[in-house]
Amino acid sequence: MNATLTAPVRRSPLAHRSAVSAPDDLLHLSERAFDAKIVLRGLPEVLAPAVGKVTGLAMPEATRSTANETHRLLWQSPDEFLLLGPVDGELELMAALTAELDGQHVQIVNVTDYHTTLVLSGPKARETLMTLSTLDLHPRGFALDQVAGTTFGHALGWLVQTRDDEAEGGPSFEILVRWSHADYLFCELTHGARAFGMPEARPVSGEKMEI
Amino acid sequence: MSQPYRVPGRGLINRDRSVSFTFDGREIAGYEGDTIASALLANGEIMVGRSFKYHRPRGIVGAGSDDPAAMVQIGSDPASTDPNVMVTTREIHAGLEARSQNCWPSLKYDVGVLNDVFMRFFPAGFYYKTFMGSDRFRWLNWMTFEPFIRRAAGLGKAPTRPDPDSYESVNRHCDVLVIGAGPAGLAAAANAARSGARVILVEEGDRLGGSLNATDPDGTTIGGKAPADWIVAQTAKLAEHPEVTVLTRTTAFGYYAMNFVGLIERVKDHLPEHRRDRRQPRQRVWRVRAKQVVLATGAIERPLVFNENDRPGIMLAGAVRTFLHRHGVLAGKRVLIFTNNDSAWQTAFDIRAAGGEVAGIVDLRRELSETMALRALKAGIAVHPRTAIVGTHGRHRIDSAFVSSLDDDGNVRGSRSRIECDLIAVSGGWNPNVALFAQSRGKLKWDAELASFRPGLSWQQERSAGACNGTMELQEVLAEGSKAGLEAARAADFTVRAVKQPEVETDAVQSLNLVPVWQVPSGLPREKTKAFVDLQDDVKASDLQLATEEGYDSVEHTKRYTTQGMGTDQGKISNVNAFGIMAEARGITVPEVGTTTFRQPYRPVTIGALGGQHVGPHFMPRRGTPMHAWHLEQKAIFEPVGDWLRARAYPKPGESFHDAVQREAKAARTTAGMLDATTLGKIDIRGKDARTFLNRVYTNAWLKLAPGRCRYGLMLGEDGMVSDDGVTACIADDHFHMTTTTGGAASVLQKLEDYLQTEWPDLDVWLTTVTEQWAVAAVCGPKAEEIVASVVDGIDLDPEEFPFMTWQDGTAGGIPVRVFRVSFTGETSYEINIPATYGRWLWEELIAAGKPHGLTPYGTEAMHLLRAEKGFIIVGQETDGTVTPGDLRMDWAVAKKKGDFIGKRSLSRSDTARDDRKQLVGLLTIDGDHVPMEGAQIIGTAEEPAPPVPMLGHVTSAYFSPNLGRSIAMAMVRRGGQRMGETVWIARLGDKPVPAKIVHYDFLGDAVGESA
Amino acid sequence: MKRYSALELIRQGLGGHRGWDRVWRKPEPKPSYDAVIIGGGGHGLATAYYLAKLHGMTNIAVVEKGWIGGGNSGRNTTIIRSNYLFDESAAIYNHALNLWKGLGQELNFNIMMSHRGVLNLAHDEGEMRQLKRRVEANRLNGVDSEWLDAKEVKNFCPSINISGDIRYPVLGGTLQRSGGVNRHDGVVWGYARAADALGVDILQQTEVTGILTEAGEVTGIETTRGTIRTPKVASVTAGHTSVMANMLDIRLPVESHPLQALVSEPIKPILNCVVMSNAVHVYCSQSDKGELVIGAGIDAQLSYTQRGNLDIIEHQMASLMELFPIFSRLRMMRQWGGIVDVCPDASPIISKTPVKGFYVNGGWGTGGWKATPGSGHVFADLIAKDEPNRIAAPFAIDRFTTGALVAEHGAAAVAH
Amino acid sequence: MFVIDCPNCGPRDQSEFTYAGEAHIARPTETENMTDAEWAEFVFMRTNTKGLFAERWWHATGCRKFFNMLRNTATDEIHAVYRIGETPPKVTANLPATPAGEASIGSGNDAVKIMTRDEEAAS
Ligand SMILES: Cc1cc2nc3c(=O)[nH]c(=O)nc-3n(C[C@H](O)[C@H](O)[C@H](O)COP(=O)(O)OP(=O)(O)OC[C@H]3O[C@@H](n4cnc5c(N)ncnc54)[C@H](O)[C@@H]3O)c2cc1C
Ligand SMILES: NC(=O)c1ccc[n+]([C@@H]2O[C@H](COP(=O)([O-])OP(=O)(O)OC[C@H]3O[C@@H](n4cnc5c(N)ncnc54)[C@H](O)[C@@H]3O)[C@@H](O)[C@H]2O)c1
Ligand SMILES: Cc1cc2nc3c(=O)[nH]c(=O)nc-3n(C[C@H](O)[C@H](O)[C@H](O)COP(=O)(O)O)c2cc1C
Ligand SMILES: [Zn+2]
Repeated sequence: MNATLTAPVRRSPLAHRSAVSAPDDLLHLSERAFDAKIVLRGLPEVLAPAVGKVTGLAMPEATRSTANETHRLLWQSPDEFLLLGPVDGELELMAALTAELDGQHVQIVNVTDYHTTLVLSGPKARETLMTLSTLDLHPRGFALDQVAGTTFGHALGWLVQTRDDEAEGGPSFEILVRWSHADYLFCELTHGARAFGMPEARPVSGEKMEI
Repeated sequence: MSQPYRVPGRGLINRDRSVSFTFDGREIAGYEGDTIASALLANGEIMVGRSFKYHRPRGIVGAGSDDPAAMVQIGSDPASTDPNVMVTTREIHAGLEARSQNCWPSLKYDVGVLNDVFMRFFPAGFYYKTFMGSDRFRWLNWMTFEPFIRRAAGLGKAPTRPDPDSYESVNRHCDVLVIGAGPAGLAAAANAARSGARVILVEEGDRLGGSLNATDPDGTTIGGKAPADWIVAQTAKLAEHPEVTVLTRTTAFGYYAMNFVGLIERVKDHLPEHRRDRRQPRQRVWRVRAKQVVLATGAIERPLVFNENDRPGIMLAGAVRTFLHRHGVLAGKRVLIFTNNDSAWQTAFDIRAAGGEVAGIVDLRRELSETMALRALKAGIAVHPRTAIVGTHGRHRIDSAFVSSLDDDGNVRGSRSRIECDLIAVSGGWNPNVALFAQSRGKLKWDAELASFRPGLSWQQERSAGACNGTMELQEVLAEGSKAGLEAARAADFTVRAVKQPEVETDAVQSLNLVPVWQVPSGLPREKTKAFVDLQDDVKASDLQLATEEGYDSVEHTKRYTTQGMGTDQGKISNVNAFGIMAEARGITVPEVGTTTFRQPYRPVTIGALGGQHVGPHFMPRRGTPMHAWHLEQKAIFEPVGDWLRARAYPKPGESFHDAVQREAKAARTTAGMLDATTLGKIDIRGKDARTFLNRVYTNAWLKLAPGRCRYGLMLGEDGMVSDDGVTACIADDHFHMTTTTGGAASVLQKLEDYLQTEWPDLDVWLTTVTEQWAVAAVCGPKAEEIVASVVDGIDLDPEEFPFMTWQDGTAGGIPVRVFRVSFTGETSYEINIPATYGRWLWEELIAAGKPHGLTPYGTEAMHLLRAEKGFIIVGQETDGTVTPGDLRMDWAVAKKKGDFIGKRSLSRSDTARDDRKQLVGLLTIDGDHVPMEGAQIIGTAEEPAPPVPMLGHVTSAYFSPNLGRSIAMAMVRRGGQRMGETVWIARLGDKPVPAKIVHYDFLGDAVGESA
Repeated sequence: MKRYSALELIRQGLGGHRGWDRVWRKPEPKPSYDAVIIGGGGHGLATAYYLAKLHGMTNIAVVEKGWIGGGNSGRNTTIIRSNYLFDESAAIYNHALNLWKGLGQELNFNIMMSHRGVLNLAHDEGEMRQLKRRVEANRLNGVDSEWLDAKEVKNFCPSINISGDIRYPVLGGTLQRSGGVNRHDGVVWGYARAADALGVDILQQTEVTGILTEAGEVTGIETTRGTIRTPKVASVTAGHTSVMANMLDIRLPVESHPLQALVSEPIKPILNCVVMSNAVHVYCSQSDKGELVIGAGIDAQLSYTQRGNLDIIEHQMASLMELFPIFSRLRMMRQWGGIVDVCPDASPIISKTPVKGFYVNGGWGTGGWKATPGSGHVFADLIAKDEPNRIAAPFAIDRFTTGALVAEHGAAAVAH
Repeated sequence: MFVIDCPNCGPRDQSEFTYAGEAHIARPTETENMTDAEWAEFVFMRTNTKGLFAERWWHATGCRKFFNMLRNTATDEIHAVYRIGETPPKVTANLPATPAGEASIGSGNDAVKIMTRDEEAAS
């Protein structure tokens, strides 16, 4: 290895932001970076044995996710799934899955750095999301482990509910959002939640565009 | 502060809290719960503004959003002033400043009133008949007159500074949306709520209850409760259900397709400045997707159209009642009633009960109900049956009315007598408020008894209940509301059982017995009659008649010719009258005339609120790469590329943009340069048919590309025109990494998915976008190898070992990287792809490693320059959707022998195959210091002839090349490929065309670096 | 036809406005005409007017399924300009612009042609390049057009926000001073009145339900008011262009989309010109009555419902806020939709068809209002002579076969 | 805004979808042997139906699958969604009685704002 280099620094899209909360635990918003994220394309029956073996997870039904302590598998389409795994674990995961699925009609793509994860939790999480999303986000319309790829304002993302409404602290949602939309979405969420006392974050700007 | 028109003991205002505000600078006293209108009326002020066209005095006519013309300007701050605010809906608070508008110098003395004087010369549509200039006086045309007309038109004044307030929109789904919280809506909501359904109840007013708030509290009980108590009880019941949302001060403004309803909530305007919660938006748009809708929007009273009916002091009879019961204001000291139906009699009775004076009831009907007449007699009210008001008097407020009796044919008979009064309460009947029903595309039907339109056939999942459905008796209104609530809940898949309805006891007049009279006779010739239909836009009955006579007789033509119903109120109280008058003028029935189209919004909606939170910094994501913050720190100049922001150049302190670009471009060829190339689209392609697939989507051949190698490809649309380009690398036999242009990333992926899923589903190929998985630093130049070597391990970077158009995997600091030996500059170049989260680290390592070698970061402008020196195209710059590979003289990139590919067949169409098309060439201006303007046109002569000038083509790119020490340009030129060495001229505004020589566009030639 | 003038207004005013002539007759359909124009929009009526006036064809009818001007002619934001890129387009749009200039006087009907100037804004390098290319092409084509930098834009139109820290700052723009707006209804009525005076029958509430042919030649039309014989049928039906062509099994490269517009409440003059922007999708002007007239985008899907959706309007308003934050507190008063017929190359079709005697004028999409007089003028010529003139020829349907498209996306991309 | 029932994801707001044009226009295979006019048919010509219309949509933010949809373009009523490659199901739609006319209800255009006498009699 080149001796002159400094140790590699992994910087998340929202490294310049810190977690924010609204008073009275109404809402918490933070980034969880560096989860391993792997796209699996292929028919569920083809993927299932490998996924089971490597992660212990069953294939999710349409618009749902399955999860255990270490992994979560999101349905994205009939032949597309997004596997979330331990932080910094993507290379092992890639290797294990590739080995298991060798020669099959599948695609395994490391997208760990493509997305980051925004975690939005608390009793006002649903209402906050409703400022940006057209999904039916009432508990009757969107429940634990449910998954949807949708728009949040002008950002795209995958939404999954990871903690039940009844749990302490209220429901928790995760949004997988691409790098370049992360700051926008973070700020939009704080903006949408300002009525609950959320400190507002303003999108990074200041690019000089005139000559 | 005496408030001489306030009635003791009445009204739902808070008498413990006085509130004062100013109107035209004068202090006006009112109470919490007053609107500007009710407070003005309490103080005896009824005139608030001037009409649109004739600048005639306008007063308060309605008591809610139906009022046609009583509008003011709020505030004087240039940023937050609000024009055209209806005094009848704006609640007062301390610090409120209202001003009359559309008048100068003052409300009472307005010079615009001259228009009024000449009114007879300004009938409907007069402007179409003049101001077009004549043969002799051409200048007497519209351009001369328009500025005057414009200044006279318009109502209030727009702010001149940006809005300090914020807005937001939110989304909601519900099972039952109930619009309107009068008795019908409350009953509907309560019943739907019991089912457990998600219910939203919206009410435009500041409190629930609708018309119940405008009823004499002593005259009616519901289930034994006074109306106010019943409302409280209903509200409490609703509050028991957690799934019920009640919104007041919220108007349903638009009923769109698939039960999507837009609501606008006025969150803070009614509060004084210090009580406005900064965290709340000024207004909020609720975007509601409802499974079922209950429309309970009530009925809107319509006035009578009679001579001189537009003076301040002429008010809807229902509005008089509303002001009395809701606000404790009796708007006149001596009130004359004028009607063609029973409902207005209630106003007379209520005024008497409140101790006011009634000057009489002038009723157009001959047959009057005996019970009513008896009640009037008891109350000591003079009744004038079969009588009409034929004129009024009073400048800024009426002081008397002239009445005449009518003969059997309805014509004025006998002489006019004068009745003194300071208020005329009129009623011409009630129009079910069908606006939202019609917006939802339901079909109306004509109701002869109401002489109005009511809901007929529904189209969407909605139902109407109460007065908006033409049902006027309170008991029935409640029953209908309850039923609608139950049905809606059931239709949304909830079960709920009916419960017993409360009994209504009332002495209120509930009968109508309406005899329609569309225009009240005045006994005067038409041209002498000033009978207004639309009080805002000054449309008179005679205008409608004239329009009809002239041939503008379809309802839509009449509307447009006269501007009937085209004001801010959209004809809420006036349209049905207008249709009636049109029907009479045409000798047909009202339903045969039809209606104009009810369009969104039901009531004007703040533009800022529609934009919601997606404005200013939230307008669009500012997409940046992992190195973006670094570029910002360097104070780079940026450019928007789609929704990305890319660094365009990095000027040093004191350095001009141009110099920076020259320096950067020079460094890239003499030492080393580095570009943030992250934004290129990247697609991971996998499957055994991946090659076949690439072979069909690109113009060139892909079957033989070996793993480890890269190839440039052009992509066409089926129309044969170049749509995207990029380099694709073969990772393994069944695995490719495609790059696309920055702007094309999303559309290319869609297109590829489209072909795979719909045209070639038999192909075994998967696609996944990896654009943002990778950060890309492209290092090029003579020192590139050395620099990259000090950062990247595991790859022999020697160009001999790692040749052009190949790729290899390595590591940097132990992190896996993939390095592509591709080049967009012609220099030896390494595009290092690293997982995005390490992008910034890698970039900084490269900067540090490159420092001793003169590594210079360069932006997109230098990139453009460098690639132009080498003659590489940019899709979107050299191309514009009309350019084929042949036009680019890139036939080398089109495989002649392989099978079909997207767009192939189009290339052989007769026009596309012509040999005199415009083709891409290089241009060298004879004067090498002159850099032509990009976009400049190319002509074939040294002098510019008079237009139209034949154009040979245009300059697509032009730069001063620091490496060649002269200007270079690329251009599309007709038959360019066959004109090498010829001279053409680049046309210039106001100057002699500049000569230039046509050359091949690889300016550096093979002498420099690498080429594809 | 009684001429309109200020004097006549005064005379009539004194006489109680009893003596005005009907603007147009309400004739019964004749059994046959020398030619029938389908579609009583601006283009159809202009076609009829020029056929009668310049080609002596007065035994003709305009057949309109609803009320004249009820289609896109009654729904558009009335932006007039001719600063198109290609020679073919510049020729026809500039031809139209020249006709607009004297049209009010020619028709003796005030169409309120207001040459207030049209600004097209640029927000990035690509747009600057494109717009400058257009300015230059315009100049050489004799179309008035000039480039303004951001400050000059602000000077010309003080209400625009040219601040550098908005998402897409204004970098400059083009100005066509002779461009502007006019009164859409006035144009329709003016043409109708003038055509009627020349003998043209305007048949409203008459829908064409079929086109009759014999041996590949047009012989007449079926309408909801009976059969009419005629050797020449010209469809000028905008949103319904395909529907007409489909009657003769002719498929066209056209899709019909909803396009919306809206007006604000009227206010005193605040915007002195027409402003159009591509990157921040906005086009806006202020009418003589005082409303801001604002165009929105098209809905992606095809539809004949003459309505659009709210999200388009919301996005439109957010965009408007970027360029005109001072309009935020104004209110939208009315929104509506039209059905625009969009061609793949954003240029119109003015053409003969495989069926002899059947002519098509359509595909004007989001921007045909500005062409109304020019389009009618050259289309009349085509119908009368059965051959397109120099201006019309490039817009024949066969360009989709040969590939000779007139791709005006750059110049037409903002719906207008 | 429509609610579109994605065959994979269920009902979602239209904002998640991209319109992808007329359905069932198969890309020709033997393009070499086609005339320019035949090729133009495929590339450019569209039926642009007023009435029942088969069209394609792409669930851009969701499953990224293309699918077909039957919609009455005279009223915007959605009648069916079905997968690529399937033939359109049979449905009954409220279609205009004349080619350029309006559906009896739901078009929102001029002709259909008020109930006809027949409709009144029937209801
Ligand atoms: C919201 C909006 C904004 C626009 N803004 C601009 C702008 O700013 N500038 C600009 O240049 N252009 C603009 N346009 C485009 C412009 O309006 C049109 O291109 C132009 O008006 C078309 O005119 P027309 O006469 O061809 O069509 P139309 O006015 O639509 O006339 C066609 C007529 O044909 C009738 N018809 C249809 N079928 C039949 C039948 N079977 N039988 C009888 N009659 C039939 C219709 O009822 C209609 O009246 C805009 C369009 C819209 C919708
Ligand atoms: N005597 C008569 O002839 C006559 C005439 C009309 C009404 N009425 C009486 O009126 C009552 C009818 O009750 P109802 O409940 O049907 O009507 P209502 O007038 O009591 O209530 C309608 C409510 O809907 C609200 N509303 C209207 N449009 C709205 C919108 N777009 N968004 C939000 N809110 C909106 C109004 O503000 C109002 O509060 C009965 O008591 C009836 O006796 C009598
Ligand atoms: C340039 C222009 C200006 C308009 N101004 C107004 C206006 O001031 N008031 C109004 O109510 N409608 C106005 N409209 C809209 C029309 O009322 C109407 O909505 C439009 O012609 C479409 O017809 P429809 O809504 O009847 O379908 C205007 C329309 C146009 C094209
Ligand atoms: Zn889906």
